Amino acid sequence: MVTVEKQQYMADLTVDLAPSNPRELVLRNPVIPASGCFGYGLEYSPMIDVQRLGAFVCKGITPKVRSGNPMPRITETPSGMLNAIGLQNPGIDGFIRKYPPTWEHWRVPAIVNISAESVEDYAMMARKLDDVAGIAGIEVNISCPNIEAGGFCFGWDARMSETVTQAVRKATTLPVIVKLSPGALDIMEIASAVEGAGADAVSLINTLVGMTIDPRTRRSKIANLTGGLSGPAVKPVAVRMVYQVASVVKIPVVGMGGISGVQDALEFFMAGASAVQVGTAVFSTPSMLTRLIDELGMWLDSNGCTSLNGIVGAANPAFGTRGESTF
Amino acid sequence: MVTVEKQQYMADLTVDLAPSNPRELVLRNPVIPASGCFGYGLEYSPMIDVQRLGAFVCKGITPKVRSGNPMPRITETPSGMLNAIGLQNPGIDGFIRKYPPTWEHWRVPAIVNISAESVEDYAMMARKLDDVAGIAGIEVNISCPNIEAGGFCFGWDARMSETVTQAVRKATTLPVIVKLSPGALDIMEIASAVEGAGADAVSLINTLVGMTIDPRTRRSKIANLTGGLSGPAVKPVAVRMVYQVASVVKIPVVGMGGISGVQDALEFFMAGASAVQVGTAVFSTPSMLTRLIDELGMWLDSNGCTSLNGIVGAANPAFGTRGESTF
Amino acid sequence: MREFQGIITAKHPVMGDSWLMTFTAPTEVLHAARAGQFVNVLPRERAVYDPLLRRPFSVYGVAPDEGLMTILVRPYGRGGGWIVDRNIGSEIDVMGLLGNRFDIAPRSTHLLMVGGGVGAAPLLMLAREAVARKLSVTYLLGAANAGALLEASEIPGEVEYVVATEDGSAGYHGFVTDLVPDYLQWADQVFACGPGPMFESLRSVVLANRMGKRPSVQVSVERTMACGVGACLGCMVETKRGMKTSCVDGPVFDMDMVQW
Amino acid sequence: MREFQGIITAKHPVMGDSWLMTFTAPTEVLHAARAGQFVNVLPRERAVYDPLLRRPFSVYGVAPDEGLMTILVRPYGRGGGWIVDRNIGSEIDVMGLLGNRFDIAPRSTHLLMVGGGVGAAPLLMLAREAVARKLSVTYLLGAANAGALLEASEIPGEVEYVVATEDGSAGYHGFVTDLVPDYLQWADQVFACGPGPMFESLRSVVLANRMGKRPSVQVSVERTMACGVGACLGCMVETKRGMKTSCVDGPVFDMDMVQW
Ligand SMILES: Cc1cc2nc3c(=O)[nH]c(=O)nc-3n(C[C@H](O)[C@H](O)[C@H](O)COP(=O)(O)OP(=O)(O)OC[C@H]3O[C@@H](n4cnc5c(N)ncnc54)[C@H](O)[C@@H]3O)c2cc1C
Ligand SMILES: Cc1cc2nc3c(=O)[nH]c(=O)nc-3n(C[C@H](O)[C@H](O)[C@H](O)COP(=O)(O)OP(=O)(O)OC[C@H]3O[C@@H](n4cnc5c(N)ncnc54)[C@H](O)[C@@H]3O)c2cc1C
Ligand SMILES: Cc1cc2nc3c(=O)[nH]c(=O)nc-3n(C[C@H](O)[C@H](O)[C@H](O)COP(=O)(O)O)c2cc1C
Ligand SMILES: Cc1cc2nc3c(=O)[nH]c(=O)nc-3n(C[C@H](O)[C@H](O)[C@H](O)COP(=O)(O)O)c2cc1C
Ligand code: FES
Ligand code: FES
Repeated sequence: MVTVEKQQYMADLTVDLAPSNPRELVLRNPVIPASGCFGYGLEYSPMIDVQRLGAFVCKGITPKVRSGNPMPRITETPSGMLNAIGLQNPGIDGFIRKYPPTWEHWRVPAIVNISAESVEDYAMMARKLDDVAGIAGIEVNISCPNIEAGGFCFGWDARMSETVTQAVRKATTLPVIVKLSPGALDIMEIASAVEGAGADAVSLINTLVGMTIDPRTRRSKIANLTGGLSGPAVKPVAVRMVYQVASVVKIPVVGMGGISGVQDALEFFMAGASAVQVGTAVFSTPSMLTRLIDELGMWLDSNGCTSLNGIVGAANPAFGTRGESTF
Repeated sequence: MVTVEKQQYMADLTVDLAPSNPRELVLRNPVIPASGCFGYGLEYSPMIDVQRLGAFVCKGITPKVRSGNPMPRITETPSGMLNAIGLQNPGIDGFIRKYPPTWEHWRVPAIVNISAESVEDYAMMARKLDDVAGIAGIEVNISCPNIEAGGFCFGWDARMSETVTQAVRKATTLPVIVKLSPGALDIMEIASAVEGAGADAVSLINTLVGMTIDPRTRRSKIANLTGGLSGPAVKPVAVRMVYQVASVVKIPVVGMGGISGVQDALEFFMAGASAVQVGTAVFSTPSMLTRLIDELGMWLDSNGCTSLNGIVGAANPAFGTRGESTF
Repeated sequence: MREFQGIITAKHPVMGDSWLMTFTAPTEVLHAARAGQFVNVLPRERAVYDPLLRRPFSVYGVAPDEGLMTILVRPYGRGGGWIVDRNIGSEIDVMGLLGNRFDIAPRSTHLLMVGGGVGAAPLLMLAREAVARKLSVTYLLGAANAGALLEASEIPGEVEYVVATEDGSAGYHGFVTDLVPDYLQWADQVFACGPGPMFESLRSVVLANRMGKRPSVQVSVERTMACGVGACLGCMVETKRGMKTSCVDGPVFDMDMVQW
Repeated sequence: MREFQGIITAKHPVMGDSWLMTFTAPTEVLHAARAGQFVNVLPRERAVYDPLLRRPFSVYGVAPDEGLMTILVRPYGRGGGWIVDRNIGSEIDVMGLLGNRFDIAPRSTHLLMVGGGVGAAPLLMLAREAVARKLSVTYLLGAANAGALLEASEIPGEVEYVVATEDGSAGYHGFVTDLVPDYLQWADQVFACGPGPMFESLRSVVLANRMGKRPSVQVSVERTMACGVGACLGCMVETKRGMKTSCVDGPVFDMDMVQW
């Protein structure tokens, strides 16, 4: 469904998430559904005009086909949810056959989220994606807490994060966004390492590790025991981390975690994000995605900003003296 | 107000939080208001029968008097709140003059929460508290995120946590509970270090570091910039961490984070906590504290448990083979 | 499939603790609705985030000419409770239609429906569709007691309505699935919706009493859902043909295909 | 000071977008209530956690003989909105009485009250107390327009009620604080409650026009609160005598003591 956009605002919402990459990643607006919450872009097509979005990130892809975790996989928590889907996906080869041929005809850029358990596998996937038509960028998930990798994820260690980023960077000329884990001790250290290793942008936050027990059954409500916490509940943690990361890196920062409306998105922009992703909130209100674009444009118009850039980092002193940390 | 308890249940709710300490810390029930959320035990006395509680933890005390952070100090978030009180308190000497003389006549054990910016200061406070009448134990806050200690808190580093615990242990024979920070990369490592250093018990979780920005003013809603996130929003993170810690330590674990009713408390017990603290929920429903005792007792009765012990760790396989980690 | 804001036009108490909630809905949604499909209702104001996720409710009935849809809501917990507390005139935030449908085979003439509790809802819609096609329908409904049954006035007159109660206060004294063997010869197809334990006993009763694969049994299963459109992969049902989403591939599955 | 579940017995729209909400309350609470004190209302069901914190509302009036308390609620946001949506007959979860009170000095005979918006609430309670003590009261109320003012019928007949509107649609055309200089000679004490900007202009008007420290000015200030009982230290007001809690030491402070 490629429809003609009726734009309700004047402000320039364009953003380039890979300004130093010749292949660049220019988005017409900064609103992106998050990985795992928007399927492959097709599922919500009957409900919203997907082509209006800035971009979309597909469900996490792995080297091999995965059938995911046993059920139950999701449960509700106060203003949030836990998920342990377990990266159910057709594997990189099945994926490449199945989706990019459709996306090639779309106006909206498609970003592929990749997860793996070894540096070689990350690089292998990046290599395979490099010249696939219909793919605009790669988001490297170094933070998925549901994968058993010795219980320790890449994204908790600066060196490991750096190594993965370098390997992916070498394997592809596509724009590379590295998605950070909120479980790291010092998110700024990881972000800087990833920037140094050649990432075009960073995105954050992935889910926090959580658990909830059903007193009746005396067991976790999630078969996998723990799950990833997302939704409005985590927003304060996400805003803080985006603020921190945006204080120390020069590459674009994509903020996410609990965004459910334009006021939330503004918090992330003002903290220093150049674009935002929306995950859990899509489930409740898919129409929010396109409404967010309009409301953001109209907010900028009525606050005297001609472009999104006018508010990026507005609450973050580091944006006066970009590059110096004030945290 | 020392009233006679009318007990609505049969089950034995007694718990000793310092089983290996000759001074022991026996609580008649496992319900404890958390530090910073119950003042000095006096504030809620007009509303609830404070003497019925298992114990209470007072507001964090520091070496010197502190006037706290500038306003605003608190703000609401989805199913949670941020606070940056900044440890406003009369300082250890003023504290000792002011409160323990009253507590001495109370039936409920009083636990003193202490915070400091150096190992020596922690030890100094523990020493001063050692023989003060009216004090039943010390909770060592190694995790307060609002104190400027190079931006890095004791509780994020196993060695630093160990050193503080050892110093406090040497300075007092009082039961010592070390309160862990959820900001640590590996909470199990910290808990083990603290156990090895002689803590009688551990309590967790303290608040997560969060931030929320007011798009209208383009500034943080908290004058201190960041604040501590608490309330139901953080419960899944807290339950997961309590489960992890209870899997690796043999000393009692005191669980907290978002507990707002008996179902929440049961989650923590089943994860492996021997007692629970209630913080943010006290603000909304002070009567919940005493109701929690009754509801817990009645739940145990109607689920065929003669004592609380019957459910501690019920969802945690480590409680079959206590001491072995299954995480 | 779309989001819409309905206006509640009627509330009617049923089955002791539940409510029939009737609200306005877009014409194309009403015309498209088929038995087995469901809608996802937001159980809160938009700016309040607890409880967070939409709740699925089977379509109980539609009146396209009047522009109205009805769902049957049992207030188990926080979401259901919020919904039944809405007043006439209030808005209700709905997403639908979602899911597949019960499938009446072209040659079927005798249909057996087996409902437990709020499982009555999608079967009632199906019974109306069957009656419109002049098929013979027997509708077995089970509940704890007489007060928790659906009033006979809700059931189309052409339907044979047989009830069972656990306390014997109405109809057969026992579980509704005890009645099923009597109808397995008669029925061309069986359709069922109810709580987990009902499915378990239905399955053993059917496996023990039917002849081979006939009659086939379609069941509407319940899973916690997040998206309702196949995007999150949270609501899977394990089938003999692999993992299926209960929101798009389901909620109706062939009983024999499900890995129980 | 206690928690109680009131039952809403009446709802009355006032000031354009606000509501007077009347509910049952324990007798001892009603008898103890004094002007300036407030109650903390839970703006949600107990098992739903958003919005989380109670909202403070000044006591607007009490009828101890009827067992009723009234508060004035302006639905600014999520909490106020939820409260005014409650129906007659619903429960309301209240904690109170909280805070200190306006203090009428023994020798004061002429009282000036200055209210803005919902700041009208505690002053109305105070005006009633003053009238009962046969004191002279002038009550200045400011609002954006005539519709946002409190109806004169709400004000005791003995009170001189003077209004100001920003659009001139009723009374004086301008800010309510513009009227204050005229009364500073007459008044023994001034009592004020309103939004932040009102306090600012009140303060400069008073400092510019009064003679020394007379009349004294008591203000009811607003802070975000968590506990309401002095336990969390979240609601501080900086005064010349140090940090004070606005929930226990306040919400009423001597204007000259506050560090603005
Ligand atoms: C496809 C589909 C169709 C559905 N159709 C209907 C319908 O027509 N009418 C209807 O009322 N509901 C229906 N449901 C269930 C409904 O969506 C809600 O899940 C249910 O009402 C509980 O939501 P709640 O917020 O009230 O309870 P929650 O607050 O989510 O849960 C509260 C408590 O109730 C228990 N509980 C939750 N759901 C059930 C259940 N189904 N049976 C027994 N206990 C439960 C939970 O274990 C929990 O302890 C359907 C579900 C699905 C998946
Ligand atoms: C001692 C005391 C007495 C009070 N007495 C009353 C009373 O009698 N009647 C009454 O209606 N309120 C009174 N308030 C304010 C009330 O407690 C709530 O804070 C207010 O109604 C907003 O709550 P909300 O949940 O509706 O808005 P929220 O959802 O918390 O806020 C929504 C939006 O409204 C804005 N907002 C919040 N509060 C105000 C405000 N006071 N003025 C302007 N904008 C605001 C916020 O910035 C936010 O953008 C009193 C407060 C205090 C501290
Ligand atoms: C059901 C579900 C599945 C997810 N799957 C993935 C995934 O495959 N890869 C990934 O990087 N993040 C995944 N995430 C994390 C989200 O992309 C996002 O980082 C997180 O949910 C925080 O944003 P939110 O609060 O807006 O949901 C998933 C989240 C949810 C809720
Ligand atoms: C207002 C406020 C003040 C707090 N002050 C302290 C403190 O002084 N020392 C401390 O160790 N924890 C403090 N905490 C943390 C709580 O004791 C508790 O660890 C945390 O809030 C999580 O529990 P909850 O979700 O039940 O509130 C404070 C929490 C709040 C909300
Ligand atoms: S509910 Fe998301 S896939 Fe079914
Ligand atoms: S609101 Fe907690 S001290 Fe005032």
